[in-house]
Amino acid sequence: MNEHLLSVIVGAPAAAALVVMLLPSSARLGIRLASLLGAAVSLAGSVAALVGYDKARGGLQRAEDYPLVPALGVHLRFALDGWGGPLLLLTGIIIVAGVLASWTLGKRDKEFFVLLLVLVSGVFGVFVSQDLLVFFLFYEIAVLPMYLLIGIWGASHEVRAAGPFAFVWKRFKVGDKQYAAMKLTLMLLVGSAAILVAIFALYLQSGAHSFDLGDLAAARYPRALQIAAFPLLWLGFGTLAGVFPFHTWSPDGHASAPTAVSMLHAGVLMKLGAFGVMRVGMVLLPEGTRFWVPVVGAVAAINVLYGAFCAMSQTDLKYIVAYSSVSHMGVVMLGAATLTAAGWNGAVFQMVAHGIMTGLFFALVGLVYERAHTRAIARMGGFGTVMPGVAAFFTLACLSSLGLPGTAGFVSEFLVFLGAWQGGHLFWAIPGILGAFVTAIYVLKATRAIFWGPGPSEAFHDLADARRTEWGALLILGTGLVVLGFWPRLLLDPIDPGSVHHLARILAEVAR
Amino acid sequence: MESLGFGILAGCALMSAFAVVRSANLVHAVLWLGVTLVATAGLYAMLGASFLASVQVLLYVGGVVTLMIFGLMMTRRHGDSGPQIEDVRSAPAALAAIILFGATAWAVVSTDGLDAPVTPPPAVGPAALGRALVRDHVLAFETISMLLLVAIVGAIVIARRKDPGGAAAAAPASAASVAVPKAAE
Amino acid sequence: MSLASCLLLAAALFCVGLYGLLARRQIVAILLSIELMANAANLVFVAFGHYRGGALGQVFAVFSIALTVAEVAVGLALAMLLYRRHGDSRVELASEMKR
Amino acid sequence: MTPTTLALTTLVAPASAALVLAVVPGLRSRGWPAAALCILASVVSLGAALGVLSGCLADPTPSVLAVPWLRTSSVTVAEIGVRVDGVVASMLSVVTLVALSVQVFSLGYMHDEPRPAFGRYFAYHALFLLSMDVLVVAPNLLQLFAGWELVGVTSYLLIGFYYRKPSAARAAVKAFWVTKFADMGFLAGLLTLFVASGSFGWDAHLAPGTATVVTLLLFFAVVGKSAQFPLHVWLPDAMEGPTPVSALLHAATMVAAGVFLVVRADPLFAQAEATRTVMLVLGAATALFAALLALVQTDIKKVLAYSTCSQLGYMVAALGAGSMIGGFFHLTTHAFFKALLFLAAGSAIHAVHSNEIGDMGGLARRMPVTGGAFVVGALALAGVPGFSGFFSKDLVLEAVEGKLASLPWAALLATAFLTAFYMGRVVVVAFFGAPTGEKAERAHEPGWSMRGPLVVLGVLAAGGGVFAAPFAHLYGREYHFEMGVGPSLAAALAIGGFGAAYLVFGRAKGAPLPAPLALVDRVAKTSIVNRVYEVGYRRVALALADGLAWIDRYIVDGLINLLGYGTLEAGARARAVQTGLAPDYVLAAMLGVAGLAVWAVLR
Repeated sequence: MNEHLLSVIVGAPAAAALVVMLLPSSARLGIRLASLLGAAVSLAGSVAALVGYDKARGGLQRAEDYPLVPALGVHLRFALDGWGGPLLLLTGIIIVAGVLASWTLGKRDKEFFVLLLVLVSGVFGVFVSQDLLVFFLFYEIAVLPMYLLIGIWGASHEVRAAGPFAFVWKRFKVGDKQYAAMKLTLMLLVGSAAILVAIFALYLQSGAHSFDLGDLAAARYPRALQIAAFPLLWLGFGTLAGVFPFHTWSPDGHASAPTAVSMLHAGVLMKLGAFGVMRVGMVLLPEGTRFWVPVVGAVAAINVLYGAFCAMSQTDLKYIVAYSSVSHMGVVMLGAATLTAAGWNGAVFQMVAHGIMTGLFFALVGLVYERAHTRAIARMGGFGTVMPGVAAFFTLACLSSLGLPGTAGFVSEFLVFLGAWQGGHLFWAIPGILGAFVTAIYVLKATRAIFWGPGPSEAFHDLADARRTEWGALLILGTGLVVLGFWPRLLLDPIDPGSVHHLARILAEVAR
Repeated sequence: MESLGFGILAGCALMSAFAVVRSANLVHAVLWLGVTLVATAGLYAMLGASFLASVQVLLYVGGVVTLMIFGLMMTRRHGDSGPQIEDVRSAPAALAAIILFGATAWAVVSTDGLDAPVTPPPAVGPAALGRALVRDHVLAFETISMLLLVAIVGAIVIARRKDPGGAAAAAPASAASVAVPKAAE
Repeated sequence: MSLASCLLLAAALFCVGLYGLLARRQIVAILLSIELMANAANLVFVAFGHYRGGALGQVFAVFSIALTVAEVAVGLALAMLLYRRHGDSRVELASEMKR
Repeated sequence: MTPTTLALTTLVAPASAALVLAVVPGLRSRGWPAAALCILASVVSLGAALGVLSGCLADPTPSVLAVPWLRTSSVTVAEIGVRVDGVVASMLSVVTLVALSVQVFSLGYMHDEPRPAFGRYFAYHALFLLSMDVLVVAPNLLQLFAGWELVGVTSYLLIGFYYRKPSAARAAVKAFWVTKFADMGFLAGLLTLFVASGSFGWDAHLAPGTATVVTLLLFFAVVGKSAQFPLHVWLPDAMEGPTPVSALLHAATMVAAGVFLVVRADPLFAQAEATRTVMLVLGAATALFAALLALVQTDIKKVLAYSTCSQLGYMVAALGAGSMIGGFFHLTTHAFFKALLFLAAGSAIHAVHSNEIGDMGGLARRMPVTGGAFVVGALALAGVPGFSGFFSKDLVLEAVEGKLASLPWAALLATAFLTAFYMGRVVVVAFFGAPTGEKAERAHEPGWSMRGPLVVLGVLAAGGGVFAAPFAHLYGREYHFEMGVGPSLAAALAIGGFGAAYLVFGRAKGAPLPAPLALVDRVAKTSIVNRVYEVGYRRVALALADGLAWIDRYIVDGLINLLGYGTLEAGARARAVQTGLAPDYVLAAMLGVAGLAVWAVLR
């Protein structure tokens, strides 16, 4: 009957949040241990789910079904498909690393951990829920705590007023953490509004009187509706995935967010957007997908190159990583747009690979910021001598982001480009490959500016290398990158049947 | 004959209503209200509601109008008897009133079947009214009494003078003035 | 003396009262206008009671009168407060909420 | 032990060494244990490589041991594993031998580095050997690409070993960027190959057009990695790394990876005549161009760097002429004598503490082994008969002879003369004549750890020619040598070159350069090609980046802010409607009621 592994994975962080809420705020260690326990349980659950996934059978496994609003056909339905396992694992890794990275959090740590855990249980929910409304519910749970997390624990910085819209600075201070939190939340909510409209359109049109993704996928939608609804879903989820015109919340949001929050957000939440586009947008609306795919691909190609070039000119470390996330999410969307098995495998693998990479990057940036209290790479220099460990892991993260074989970054980019080549979409693949090269430029440019060169200036000569718990986060993420790079079939085997399963329907529609 | 009576009373009511609304001096306004109420009481009588007519006259005209006068006296600045009212929004107000009257009048006129029964049903005397009040609508009756009580107590609490050393005309009834901190301005 | 004429009269009275409510500035004048409008409503009750039979019309009228009295009482109390606070009883003075 | 398991051990040994050094930082920071572990791994790897070589000589049938690495829609897309055949056997032996000798040499050369740096150096070496072996034993082009990029990264790490020196940091990044830029071609070629043939193997038969496209793209990567003409700028700067690194990576193994790719994918290149012509022309041009530049370099390592460019041009030209054997044998002999030259130069630099040949003088007397080694290397490089260079260069010249109105042949002959000339110059200026300063005076022979490898490589450089026959046999081709008109011409040019160098530089120390050399010197100083890249990077890339970032922050983001600003303004104006006066609200309400009444009536 109902297996309970998935609800344990989704519930563990929420339960931990509850426990943390009950703890007195003076019990600092207790709070952290409870949060770590919650995160660890969900990580263990994810590993079990990934390992236990029967690749031969494929399809949806470990299904759970609890009726929520039977009248409307809304069921809390969890099930694990090919894609679910790896993405759960990614989320588990990032949340454990995130909790470890924010061990030395200063003010109001109780509320911080509660919000963090609620956010992550939302993310777990999205990856496994098979009911569209519950999917959307968890999607919102994952997005909303961001406002408080950035608004309260974030950091503000100065952005000079310039350009044709300089008068805006009169009304609000761009670069402020409240501004960043507000912008992030508002843009994502506008996106969610578009998604909700599309969800109801699908629900009503399908006549299946149920929100189950399977039923909705089985229903036939008129072509006009599909063509109209797809952009809503694409741009709605795409905003979170950093699709080109609506990506501007990402640099400010990540630059202002505290370490663990930007790790979670760039590492996992942006994947929610891409996952939404593929799982909901493309699977439910095949004809709409086929109609809009050239645009999706073109925008993705822009994303890759545009993000890479923007990252090259940033002087703030967090902005570099934020823009690189926009660029790498472009690769994910590029893979999705190819509509080939290789492309989709590459896209999902890139979600995991980039999640780990960005998690590692932001953890390191957090460490550097915590010690040097500055993010302007111009003032840094020669940190390699005082922080060899951080330098080593930073270089590893850089190499993975530029797609070095032997790291996870290469596998995903290679599969995506392979998919694009097979699909004959050279106009997207060429910017993609160029993007990878430009990534190499800005990534090593940053490494050289920060870690290489003569010894650190006198202000930074006393910086210490990573300490106990911080090593934990770096080690988990670093080994993840190398292991996935060396033997990608760990994740590719479950992802592959997932992609084939979802693609089959689209290709059948497209062929007709 | 009967319609003549109705005409007189209606005209008188309408005319005094206009006076209430338009008269510059508030005291005149209150008195004209009294006249309107009496005219309506007459109409009640013609419509067979004799008890109501008497209640109207006794209670409304006697009680409410006198109360109004008291209220007026209490809230007028000393000695200024000039035309206090300068109405400001008469144009849009009139427009709203006229439109509303037009719409309702048109509705009344256009719905036929208003006067279907030729022979008017038996009049409802005070006894019948009393029985109806006490038997069929006893719950409402009791609630209304409760409401009246609450209203009166509320009025007293609201209007009670807070500061003991207030204006000279401290009502003798409030001997036990509780030392309530002066209401923050 | 038909039902229609009664209704027309009531409508007229009601609209005059409405005009008074909207145009007048003194709070007492507004109370008067409200009295007028309530009275018009009673007239309609009684008229229908008379032409359609049944005691319900008059019962409603009684209750309505009671209500109006209560309302006047509270209204005057508020008027007293307004006068005591602002020294005059024009209704625009009570606009602290806006600031 | 079958050949494939032996080949696997050449991978596993350095891999485990690198892993242990990475995981156990204590081992690395103490220095010596790391060196020991790395050298042990190299010895095991060399032993296995020689085993593979002997196995291959016995029966040259190729054998593959591979496991599926990437699968899409449950079809194996790519495999990783080990392949053993003639090409792999010889290349593996060359790589492991040179690597071992360089590492042993480094024990002495890097002796006075701080302990953690010493450990880190050997960890990088283990990583490099692993990457190079992954590249060499690759059963398909995808794993070759993986090794290709990993070697690029280890080169970045090793060039930037002295990361405190800004020039080293710049050189490391420059090397990585240029090679990564060229690797885009490799990736594009791979993907086109896969789409055309369905696999990453090199023995697929392609349509002529596709074959040309794929091979041109692969050649583009070779131009980057083997520092051919337009993309050679990174190699001279790569001399910032420690000299043993220059010897191993930037002379013998890594830069040769490009040539190895062409040799490995020979079936593909055979189907594309156009690409071969391009290779011939570019190879010859690079050879000549680099030889000219080498003439005027004062830094001994820069001379050898340009010389490597030039010799790689030789190999590319040979492969362009269609002679796989010529190119590959020259690669092998070049690996030996160029590594020898670099190590000898390293030992000289270590003694004199300066790279400038001006500071060195008459070192042969004080440092006989180093001097002798350098001279042997120089003779081999110049192609003086009897030495290994002579035989391999002869193969190249023989292959190139008739092609394209023998213009490339003439260029390569001129290069042969120039090679002898600039090597003669270095030998005369640095190792003979009077010592120029007290530093040269005090120069003394280094310890055995540096002299040992010099001797080994010296023997190989001198007697390398003897391997020509078994080498050809490995690929099922016959090789016999007879002293025809070609070889004698080349020998004459080599000896003539040395003579001319002695005449010009022999006597007058510090004499002004003769007219043609002065001209070349002035041209070289302008380093136009470098400046083109510099401008390209600063003006184009960074400017575009700043422009796009500005647009993103102030236009795209500006529009979003405008939306926010607009809402706030609209909000401010809407607030004015709420006057706060009760009568206004009642009036509004009543107007609404009136409107409704009218609507009800009209409906």
